[in-house]
Amino acid sequence: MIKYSYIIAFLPLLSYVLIVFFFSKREKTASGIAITAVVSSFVLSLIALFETLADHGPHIFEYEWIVIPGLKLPLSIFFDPLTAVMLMVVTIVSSCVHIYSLGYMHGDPRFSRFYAYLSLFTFSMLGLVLSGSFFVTFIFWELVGLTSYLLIGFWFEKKVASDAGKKAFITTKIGDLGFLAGLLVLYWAAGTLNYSEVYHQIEENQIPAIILTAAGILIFCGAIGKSAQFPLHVWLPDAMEGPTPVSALIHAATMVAAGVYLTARIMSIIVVSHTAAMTIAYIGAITAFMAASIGLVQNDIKRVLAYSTVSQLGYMIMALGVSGYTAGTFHLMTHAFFKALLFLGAGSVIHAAHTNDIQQMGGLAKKMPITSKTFFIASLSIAGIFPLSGFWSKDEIFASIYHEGHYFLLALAVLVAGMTAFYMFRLCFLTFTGEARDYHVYEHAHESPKTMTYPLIFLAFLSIFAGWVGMPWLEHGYSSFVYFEHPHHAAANYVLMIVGTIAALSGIFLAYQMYYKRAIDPVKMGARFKPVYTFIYNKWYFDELYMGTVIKFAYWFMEVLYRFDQGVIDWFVNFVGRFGMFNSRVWQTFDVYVVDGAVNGAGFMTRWFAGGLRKIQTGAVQNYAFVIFLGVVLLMLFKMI
Amino acid sequence: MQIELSLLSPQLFLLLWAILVFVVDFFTAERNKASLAYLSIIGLVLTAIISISSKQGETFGGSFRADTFGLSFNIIFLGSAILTVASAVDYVKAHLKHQGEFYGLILLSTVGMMFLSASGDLLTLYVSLELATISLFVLAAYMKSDLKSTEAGLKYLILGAASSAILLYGISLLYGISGTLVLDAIALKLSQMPTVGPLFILSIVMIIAGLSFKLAAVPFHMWCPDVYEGAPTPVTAYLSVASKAAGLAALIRIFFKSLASTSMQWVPLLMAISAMAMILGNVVAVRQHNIKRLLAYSSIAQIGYILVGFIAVSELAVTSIILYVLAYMFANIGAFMVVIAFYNVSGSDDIMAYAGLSKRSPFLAISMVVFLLSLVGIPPMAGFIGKFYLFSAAIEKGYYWIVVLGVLTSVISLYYYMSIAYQMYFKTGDDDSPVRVSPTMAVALVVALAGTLLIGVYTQPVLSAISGASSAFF
Amino acid sequence: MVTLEHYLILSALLFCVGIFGLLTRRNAVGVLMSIELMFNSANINFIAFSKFITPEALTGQIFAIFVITIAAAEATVGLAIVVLMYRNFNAVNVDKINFMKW
Amino acid sequence: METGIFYILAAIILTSALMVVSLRNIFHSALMLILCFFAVAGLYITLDADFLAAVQVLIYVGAVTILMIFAVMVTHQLTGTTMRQVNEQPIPAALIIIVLFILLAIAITQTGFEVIGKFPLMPTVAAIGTALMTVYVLPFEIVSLVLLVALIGAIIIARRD
Repeated sequence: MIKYSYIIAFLPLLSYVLIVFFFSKREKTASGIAITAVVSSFVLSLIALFETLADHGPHIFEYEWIVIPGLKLPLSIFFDPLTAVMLMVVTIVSSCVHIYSLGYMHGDPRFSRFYAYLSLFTFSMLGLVLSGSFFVTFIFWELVGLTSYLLIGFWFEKKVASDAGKKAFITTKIGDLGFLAGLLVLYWAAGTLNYSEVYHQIEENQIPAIILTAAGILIFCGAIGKSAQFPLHVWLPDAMEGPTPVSALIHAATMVAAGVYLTARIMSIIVVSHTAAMTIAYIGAITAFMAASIGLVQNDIKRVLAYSTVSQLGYMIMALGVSGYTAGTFHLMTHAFFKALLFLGAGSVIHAAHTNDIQQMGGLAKKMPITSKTFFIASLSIAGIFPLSGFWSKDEIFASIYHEGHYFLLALAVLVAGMTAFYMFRLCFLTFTGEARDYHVYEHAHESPKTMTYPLIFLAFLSIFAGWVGMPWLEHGYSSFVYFEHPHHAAANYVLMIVGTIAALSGIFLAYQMYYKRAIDPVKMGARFKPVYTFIYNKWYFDELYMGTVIKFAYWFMEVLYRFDQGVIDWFVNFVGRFGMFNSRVWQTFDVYVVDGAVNGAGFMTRWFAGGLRKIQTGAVQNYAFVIFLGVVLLMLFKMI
Repeated sequence: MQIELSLLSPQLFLLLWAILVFVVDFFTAERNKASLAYLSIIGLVLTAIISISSKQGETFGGSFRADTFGLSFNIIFLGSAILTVASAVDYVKAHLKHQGEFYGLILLSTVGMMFLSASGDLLTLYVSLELATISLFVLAAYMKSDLKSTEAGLKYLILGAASSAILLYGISLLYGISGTLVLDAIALKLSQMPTVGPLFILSIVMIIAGLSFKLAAVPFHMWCPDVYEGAPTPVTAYLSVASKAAGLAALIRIFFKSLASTSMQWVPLLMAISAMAMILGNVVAVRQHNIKRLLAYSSIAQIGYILVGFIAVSELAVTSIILYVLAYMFANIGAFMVVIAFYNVSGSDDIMAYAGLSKRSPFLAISMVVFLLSLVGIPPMAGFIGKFYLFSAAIEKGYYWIVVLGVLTSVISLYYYMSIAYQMYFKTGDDDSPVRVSPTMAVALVVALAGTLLIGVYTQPVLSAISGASSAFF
Repeated sequence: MVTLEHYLILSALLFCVGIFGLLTRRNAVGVLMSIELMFNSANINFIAFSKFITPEALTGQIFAIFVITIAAAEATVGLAIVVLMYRNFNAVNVDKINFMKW
Repeated sequence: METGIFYILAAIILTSALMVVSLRNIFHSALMLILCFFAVAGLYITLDADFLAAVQVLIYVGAVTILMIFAVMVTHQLTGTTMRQVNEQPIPAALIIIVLFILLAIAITQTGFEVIGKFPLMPTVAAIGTALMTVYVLPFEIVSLVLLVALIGAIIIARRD
């Protein structure tokens, strides 16, 4: 199967072509074709996975594409365990989303076109994963960007949706420029863009380290854009305007993961160049923390998930930056399943409640038993609760950071884990439990149809068990399958496991107290619960302090003075809340004024400049002739002097 | 002197066919004039077949060379003429008088270009360039009752004649320095000279200036937006591709053949022009409201990219330029075909008028997007492969700054190209009656789409076909 | 003794005068006349080089014949366009024809 | 003697050319253009190009300038001498041509041409005729096409319909 693995990618393409040219008017046939294609791809991927288990490879196949003197660009397939895993992730999530969309997109006027786009997207993503050279990867990378633009802007009647599509396209394009520049540097140095040949040359030390650093960081720019890393993360929350299945497919499991995948593919550069490695690790860390802190205070169900995704992607990038090849890709896999589940669950909720605002929900668990249960499972998994998937992959990340001795990053990672647990359960409690806050919404809510709930159940199953392949006690587990250079089989580190679990449980507990029991309410802040929570909060407090930067310390100090008479609990709860608010406001300000400002500013400068240059075109033919002769004279002077 | 006329068979055939068109025109009733377009297309297709199958060699003492390089460009000229004529049928019927002469002149202009790409000395080159250009002067002013068309014709003629004079002056100086007009002999003479004098530099500046006018490269581009806007749109389409390709063929013939040994002198000049073209073309395009003007500035920028290929005076350079021009031909004429099809129905070239085109004609809208993406250079369209080749030619010689500039300005181009897509897809217009596309136009559009996608996806056959082109120089 | 340089300098001067006319003359016919001056200066070059550099081959003289022919052809089309412009705009001054700009 | 003739012709050429570009009356400009072309023809004779001199007179004086004068006549009522004949850019134009001339002059004087002292062929008519029918037959044919195109184009554009 591996030899014919291109079939896996071409099936969805075939489906796209068939739908666009023959079945655009017949919705049932169109969706049937698309689902058949992607499920077949899944089955074939499964076969390929088993073959890879027997022989890790890498298997390389080349097909002649462009050959002229001085330039050879074959179409090649590079099939190693990571490819096999990525194929599984993409085809599974894509299959679920295809089926789920039957219910979610039911009645949409462009139903067939939606399936056509889904197929095209799946094709591009599979091509990206299969490709054996940076060059072909780049082509599919752009194709992925293009199709995601079509999908995000699918409801283009909504101005926000079409704007979001554009924003996604343009922001990621900025990163792609770096990617392209990196490819050119690499090509110039190595004379090839094939993975296997590039890796070989790096191993043989044929490329100077400084060039590798430059190439590595430039290529990583592509990942920054596509995986929504700081400072190019701004597009992802906006991209939530697209249909929710699209969010699940693109912004949870596949496209955003492409950046992580690409970073994994340049692992040979990361291990050689310390600078590149640290750049990657710290960008991941900053992203993880920043996004998690913003996630604490959002009220739009999809935006919480979006920031959560950004944060988790930061996690993976951070792991890769500290050479945690196994850890990063493992988390990529488990995250794909539970995050897809969360998005699809959120879609189910939105489908029922017709609102995205969690403050208007509440008590939906009674109305939507399957959705709420699966959502809780996914939340437990992302929070990293034993023994769900997320626990194992998160632990693997902690272990690899610890192994490399980056204790600061480790602490940050643990903190983010706690924050993750907190905001996820805040979301769960506000949505599914307690009193219905808006009876109108509550009355109309209902469980979604089976086409939507079955994928949820399937993904819930994976959210629980998929991570078990990576248990540290397994002899032939994930770490002996997907590894870089040689299997890195760390013994189970129980301390880290416990720390991670405590962080997660603390987050959940805090959320439980604040949003389920309503024990801590900023309005009715009483002294009743003071003794119980002081201890927990103090632990948090040390974590925060350990993390703190000068700004945070100053803020804390001001807060201490201001809240001196209001008691420790009151102070601390406010601190956490305020800190979260402040932090997210800082980041949002940064987004609005700096990142957006830079984008808009560049546009404005161009337009202004264009306005000036345009005036040269006076319309008078003799002015034109004058410019011609001025050009001649200037060129002469330029060469003569 | 042995004269082997069979080598000229494509040119002679097309010439005879053009005269046939003029003659048939006499006997055709006014309402049947559209058949002349089909007659012309048949002639062009036959010429293409003859070109491909005729043998190679040189005759007229080296003044005429039938080689792969010339053949490649002939295919580009013929291809753009075919697409132009096919897209022009309805437009010409509705807006122009003297339809037969219109097609005849396009054929004669193509003949001129085909002689140009085959020329082996400066005299033949200059004369055939004028044959191509003078036909275009007439075509630009063809919509006689239209003020814009007249203005376009006037501006094109004055600046074209002035540039022709500059080119001529440069050629005369080069002739004085080398004592010959034959390209091979100039190369030989120059390689024997120990140093090149200041007069030589002035002469190459003037030759570059004269040919850059054809290319519409900055600062010799000033005619371009006005003429593109004013000329009948099929003529604009033809101008934007065939005429530029002709200028490129002449530039490559002269610089890669005769002046190759002095590339130190002229590469910086071309790079300066290329950089200016990329910046000015892309930046000013941002503020355009007329789609023909926008495409004019975009074509200026495209020439900037193509000139990047001149850095490396190598096989890769020739191949990459031809490949890019081929990709550019499909995409740019394709874009103009959409403009023509839309104008036939709406009578407007305003970008705002494109609002909601995706609903009025999904086919036109998606075609436009494909062509524009190819112009930006987004895979898997042909433009990406072309740009990649051009830039790798520059990388080969270590000119990184120009590649960086090229990539950055491509981003600007994304902005204005996508603003068209934005109008078509995300805006709704006042009018939502469907836009009908005539069958001829539809076929031509499909051909352009197929070319854009096929070259991008499966480049190897094209590359192997044109890979012989560089053998004329290296 | 009249050398090659004499002719070349004369031709350069004539070329520059032609450019001046092209850049400043408002009347379209005047602009075309200036362009003819530029063609003539190139021709002087060709013929001077023909005499001094390639006295036996006559290359420059032949080229000059072609230039004269082409100049005539360009003038013909140019004057036709001037007539058209006169009819459409009722003007012969080129700086009045600036409806397309920016 | 030879030098004297050259300077006289040069003076006529330049003076008349300057008048072509500067006279207020376009009709007078056309007449000066004729004078200039005649002087250029004279210059061709000093360069041993007798056939070219004849062609110059026949085509330029006999055809091109007559066409120009014809065009001036057609557009007559707008060419009153009271109108300003120079646009707003004479000063920049003058600067440009001065710089261009200086560059050309420096380059010309610094370049050592490989002047061959042989006496050129005279008369040239037969030699040019042979050359046009043999070596240069291809451009000759092409240029006849140029004339065809110009003819068709001029008729289409200039005719009233």
